[in-house]
Amino acid sequence: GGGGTTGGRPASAAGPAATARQDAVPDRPELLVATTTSTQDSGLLDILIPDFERRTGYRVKTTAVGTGAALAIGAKGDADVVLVHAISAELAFMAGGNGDRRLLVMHNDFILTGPPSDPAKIKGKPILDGLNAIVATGTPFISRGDKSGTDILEKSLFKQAGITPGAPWYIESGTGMGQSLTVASERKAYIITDRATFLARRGQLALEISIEGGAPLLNPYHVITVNTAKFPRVNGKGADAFADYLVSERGQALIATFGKDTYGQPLFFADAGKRVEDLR
Amino acid sequence: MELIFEGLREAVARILTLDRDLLEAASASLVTSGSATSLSVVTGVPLGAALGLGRFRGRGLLLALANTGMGLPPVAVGLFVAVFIWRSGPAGQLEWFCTRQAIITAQYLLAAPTIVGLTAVAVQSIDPMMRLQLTALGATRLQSIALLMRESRLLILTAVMAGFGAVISEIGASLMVGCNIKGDTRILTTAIALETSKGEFGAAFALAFVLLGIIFALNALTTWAQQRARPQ
Amino acid sequence: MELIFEGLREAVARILTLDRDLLEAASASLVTSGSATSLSVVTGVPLGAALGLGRFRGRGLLLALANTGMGLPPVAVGLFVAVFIWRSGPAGQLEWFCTRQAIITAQYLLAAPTIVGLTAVAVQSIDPMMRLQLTALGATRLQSIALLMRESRLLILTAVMAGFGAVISEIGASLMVGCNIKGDTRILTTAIALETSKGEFGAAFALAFVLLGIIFALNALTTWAQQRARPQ
Amino acid sequence: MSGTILEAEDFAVARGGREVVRAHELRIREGEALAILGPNGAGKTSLLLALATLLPFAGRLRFRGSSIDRPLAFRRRVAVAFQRPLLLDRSVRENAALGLALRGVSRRERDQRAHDALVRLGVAHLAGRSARTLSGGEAQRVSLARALAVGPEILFLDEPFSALDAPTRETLVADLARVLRARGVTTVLVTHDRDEALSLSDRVAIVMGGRLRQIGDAASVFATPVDSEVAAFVGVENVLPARVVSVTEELTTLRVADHLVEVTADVPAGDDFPLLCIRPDDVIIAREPGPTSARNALAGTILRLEPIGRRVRVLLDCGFPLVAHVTVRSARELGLAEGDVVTASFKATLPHLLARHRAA
Amino acid sequence: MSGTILEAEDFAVARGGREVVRAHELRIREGEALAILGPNGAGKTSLLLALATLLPFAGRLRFRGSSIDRPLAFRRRVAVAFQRPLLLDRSVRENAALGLALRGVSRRERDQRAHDALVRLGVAHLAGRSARTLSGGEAQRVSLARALAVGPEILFLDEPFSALDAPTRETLVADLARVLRARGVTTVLVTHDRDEALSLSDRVAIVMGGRLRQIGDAASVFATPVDSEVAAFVGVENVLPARVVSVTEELTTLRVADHLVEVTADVPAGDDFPLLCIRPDDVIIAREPGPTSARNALAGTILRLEPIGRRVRVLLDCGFPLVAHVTVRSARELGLAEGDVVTASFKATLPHLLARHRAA
Ligand SMILES: Nc1ncnc2c1ncn2[C@@H]1O[C@H](COP(=O)(O)OP(=O)(O)OP(=O)(O)O)[C@@H](O)[C@H]1O
Ligand SMILES: Nc1ncnc2c1ncn2[C@@H]1O[C@H](COP(=O)(O)OP(=O)(O)OP(=O)(O)O)[C@@H](O)[C@H]1O
Ligand SMILES: [Mg+2]
Ligand SMILES: [Mg+2]
Repeated sequence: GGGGTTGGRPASAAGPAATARQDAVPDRPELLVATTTSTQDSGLLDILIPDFERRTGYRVKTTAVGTGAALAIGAKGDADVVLVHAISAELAFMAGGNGDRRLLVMHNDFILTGPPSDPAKIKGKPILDGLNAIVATGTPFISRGDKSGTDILEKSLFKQAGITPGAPWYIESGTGMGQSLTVASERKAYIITDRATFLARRGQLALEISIEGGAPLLNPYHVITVNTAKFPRVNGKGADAFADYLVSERGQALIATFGKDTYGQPLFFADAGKRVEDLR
Repeated sequence: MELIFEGLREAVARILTLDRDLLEAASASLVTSGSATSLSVVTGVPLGAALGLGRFRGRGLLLALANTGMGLPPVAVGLFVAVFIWRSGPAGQLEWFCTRQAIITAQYLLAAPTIVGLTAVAVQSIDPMMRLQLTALGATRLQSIALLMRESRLLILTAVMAGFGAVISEIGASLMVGCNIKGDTRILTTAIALETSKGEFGAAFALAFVLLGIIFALNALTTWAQQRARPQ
Repeated sequence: MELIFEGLREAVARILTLDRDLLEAASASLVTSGSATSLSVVTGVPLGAALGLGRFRGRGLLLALANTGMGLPPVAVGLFVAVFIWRSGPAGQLEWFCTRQAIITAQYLLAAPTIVGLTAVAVQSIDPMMRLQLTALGATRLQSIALLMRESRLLILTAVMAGFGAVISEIGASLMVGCNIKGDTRILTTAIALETSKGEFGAAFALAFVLLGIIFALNALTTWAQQRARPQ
Repeated sequence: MSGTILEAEDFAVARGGREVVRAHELRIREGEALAILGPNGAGKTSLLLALATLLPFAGRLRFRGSSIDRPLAFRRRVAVAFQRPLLLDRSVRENAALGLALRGVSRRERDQRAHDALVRLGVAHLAGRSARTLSGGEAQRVSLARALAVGPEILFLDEPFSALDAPTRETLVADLARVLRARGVTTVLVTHDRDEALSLSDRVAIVMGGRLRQIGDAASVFATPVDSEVAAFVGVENVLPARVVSVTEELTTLRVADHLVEVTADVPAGDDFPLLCIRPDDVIIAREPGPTSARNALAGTILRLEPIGRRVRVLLDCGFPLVAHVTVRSARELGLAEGDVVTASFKATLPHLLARHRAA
Repeated sequence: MSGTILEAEDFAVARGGREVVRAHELRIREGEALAILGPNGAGKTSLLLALATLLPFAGRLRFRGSSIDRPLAFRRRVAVAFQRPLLLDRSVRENAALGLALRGVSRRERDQRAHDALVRLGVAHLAGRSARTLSGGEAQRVSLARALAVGPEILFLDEPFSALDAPTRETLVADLARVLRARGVTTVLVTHDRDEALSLSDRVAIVMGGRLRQIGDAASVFATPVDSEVAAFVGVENVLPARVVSVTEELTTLRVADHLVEVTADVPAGDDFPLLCIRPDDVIIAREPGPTSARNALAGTILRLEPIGRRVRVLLDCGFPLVAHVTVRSARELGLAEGDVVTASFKATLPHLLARHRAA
């Protein structure tokens, strides 16, 4: 597990800076956040960022790209803080000395969805068995193929199942989650997706949840502040403030309630202070 | 900065090694944009000429619509086409979603207005008395249009290149209806976007350079033809 | 299909209620694309005219480059500009990443070649003897160019509209360098893309209709001006 | 010359929202050559183009007796050479063959006919050249060849020879006149050259200020213009106010200033104060009054001598201003100089009389 | 007439990669009017434009004694009216004022001067019109007005009056000649009209087949062309092979076919078989041989009578073909008819002699 580096410094979650309106404008108010499209597409950032800005006086610029691109931007010091979900890539990022603090913020979970007819008959099976059944029946499977968090997880699951994905059943769509879901729906294929995007798009899709739950399908989001020692121009204070806000009571409360009124269930689970190993 | 040089290096390397992904994407780009542009030329040039030369009611409106078409947002066109060809859509039974046909359709919608609009202006740039002279020579409406089209071929060629350039470099629509499927509907621009979102900026630049190379080669050809045709 | 009608309905509703997000995105679109187009006109029209009329070495190459520029892939331009204005880039200290300036820069790079290329062809479409007559009247090179530009204003206007249409409807570049920040760099196209990826197709269509409405209004105006200027 | 081939009635043409020319009635006879003359901007081109169904018009237009329902079919039986040679950016050969190509004539035949026409116009050696590189006169010839090549029933020509060099023009006019007449082609031509009108045409139509003012056989229009404006335009420089003194069977005697003048022309009905029109060409200048067949001999002082090309314009004061044209040779032989007193004479048969108050 | 204002030496102009005109030496004198005549495609326009520094040329060109280093400055002291009126898509007023606007003349002054020029050309009433809607002649006048308005030192005119109606042309030519002379403006004009060349110009240059063939004062070029081609071009229709019989101080006697002819012209050095050139205008036709001052009187049969405008071309057989031009009036008075035998006479002073083998 990657818990070892999680929560390097104690979060000042309850500290006054994060909870009360800050009147003093920070000396470097511009803060660059690189994150994944899922946080933006879900609408979560539209809730969190304005609140953060109001409370701290920072002005946040979010660039929502693939996890791969977000980490690549961070690894050049072009972002102050990243919010991503791909543990192995995150660990490589940290190992490269690019990150400073890495905090678990929240999680949602991945699900395996497929046509309602369930052609591979995998409903309710454990995930690895399900994947094997898909391969065995030759049912189409859509992969994003874009090094996103979802893509990275999917690839590692195939690896664990001992499968080398390939044509003709394995189709790389090369697009974002939403678009890939549409492709799967249109192509009557299986696909691994994060629950939030699936819930958001469910109305337009001929897809149902085939497999859910279980540790391998958890989708934890970490916030990583970029290493100011390596990249002196990085806004370290701002990055800390953003990370601290996300794990603060206020931030966590917003995360925990986001989506409830729209979908009847929250899209994310607030996990500040927890360790990845502890998630269920 | 070094990303750009790395991209150039990688572009050269991938071209020299005849990189399969690159070739696939490049050929897909040429096939789709080439088809879309050809269709647009076949339908758009005559229509544009008719719009430019005609005197019928509603001509101004149609011209404004064509000009507006030059600014059609690719994402919107993509969405529009997608809605049609999704299974739930009116053309669902075609099963065109995520196919090259879908890309060609969307790109056609993007290229045609450009070609119509520019062709209309091109034929209008010919001396109006010349039109009268052609009528006097016994030309039918169609013959006149054909002759004037040939007469403004330099401008029309530019119109066609503009249309082709617009679609071979667009991404919004192709991504939305073509789905960027590797080895099939993955064209150069969607491949660039993918590499970019992967954070593989060097690879993205490599693809971009190949795309620009293709467009430049075609343009050098047509510019040469244009300038040769120019009277001294 | 009904998505489209829903989009139309929503577009009307949001316009009538002066929806704040819509207004912000529309004004951001107009500001950025308007600025980029204006800059392109100021620099590109004279350059295009010079390219079209000049006789210097390398002119053919420059023309081919300008024409190629009409096919610049927005994603590639976006990436290119991003590499420059990222902190690690040569223009990092400008801190332009995720700002409107960045969008304007990228859109400028997209619009300018279109305007240069079409202007070059536009001025070339004037009778070469007319150029000689202007020289004979004592026109300097610059005066000649200015007069011929005015003479081919119909075509140049179309060139400008084509450039504007291309940038106000592009997304790849603006998204990459502008970051789609709500209330600031969220322009109509990036908003459409966002709504689309959210699955809010109705909202996406609504935005698309507003965008098309803006482009159409501008085009109707210029088409009207064009056709008014056309001799009978 | 048989019937009417083209017939316009209550014919009016508007351009740019303004009526630019009107003709109450205009009948073009089969096989004739009709020259249209008039000042710049009079509406000649507009009239010509409208007759060729190339401009919208009000009124009736009939071709061989029936109205033109299918303009395309009509246009394919006629040909028009415009005032400016409007050539396509192609080879001269292709331009010359264009009318035939549009009519679906086979390539072989049209190449042959285009070639023949180019030969006739003396530009066959340019056949392979791009039309964009022609000189002004060369382009005009190609435009004419293009019109001739289609073998039209009516040929509409708008100042067809304006850019041609003088020798070509002279031979071409004669040559064309012969060919067109032989083939029975009806020709309507706009020209500014009175000589051309005289040599090429059977009849002349005068258009002035947007009206068809006069039409008739060439000699008579030049000799007897219907009003003073037309008179001035066709070169009758002497339009003199006169008073009728006596009218006999044979001769009319008029007083012009202090002189009595005898003419054979009819007096316009009931007008005792007509205008006496004398062409400068018809005035003979002599040193001595001497014996001449001319009835009217007036003494006059030379006020001005103006060379106009190979002729000299002599302005005399005979109590009234009188203009005479003499050849340079005569002027030289007579040793004319300003201030000289000479005798100006003209035959009684040559002048004609205009009603002074004729509606314009 | 003082010195040379513009001087070209070893001057050659190429277009489309081909030399189209060449002049060994051409001096244009200050204040003169030089007419350039020549067949279509001869290179007149090319020569004119190159002299105005508008086409690239090989050779030397000097303006007021020094070579033209800054063409722009030169062009601002001259003006050119092209063969086709090239007007901008603007109002007539703006077009007429364009040259002045380009020279930075204040709006008030240029409006005034443009107006004056338009008035002179008789198109002031069109000032507000769009130039695109003008008739052919109107456009040509505006183009001329635009050239006049700048007050040039040299005025280059390329067939400036080709589209003008006859009366305007006559008055305008006289008017322009007066104004240009009064202001000392040097004029170089291309024209196809011999009369125009004679009335407007001091000297005439003949360009044929891409060469400047002859230059000299108008009367002498028309009277004594340097070779048979020029002779034919300037209308010397009779170029007859002759043999020198005897040469005295006063007279040269030649044999032409079976006739002896006496002329005062000099025999080209050492050429016993010169060409005898007689202008058709110089041949007088009479019914009877009768007494005349003309030395040479030949009997001939009328082969053909061709009306050319107001003159008649008489083709005679006098043992050799001889062409005479007579006025329509003379032809009528003499009652000429084909087949008649008449006497053709010409003075010994009028013909001139050409070397037969002069290099073309
Ligand atoms: N742009 C060009 N390219 C090639 N050849 C040309 C070009 N312009 C003119 N010529 C050729 O050069 C020769 C001279 O042309 P120019 O216009 O000087 O003749 P011109 O004497 O003015 O004749 P015209 O009386 O018909 O106006 C002609 O043979 C013509 O065809
Ligand atoms: N397109 C047009 N729009 C408006 N007015 C026009 C147009 N074309 C010609 N006119 C005007 O109509 C009148 C007649 O023009 P037209 O060309 O018939 O004259 P024209 O007799 O042929 O003269 P020219 O001898 O100069 O060729 C002129 O006053 C002219 O200015
Ligand atoms: Mg006319
Ligand atoms: Mg010429």
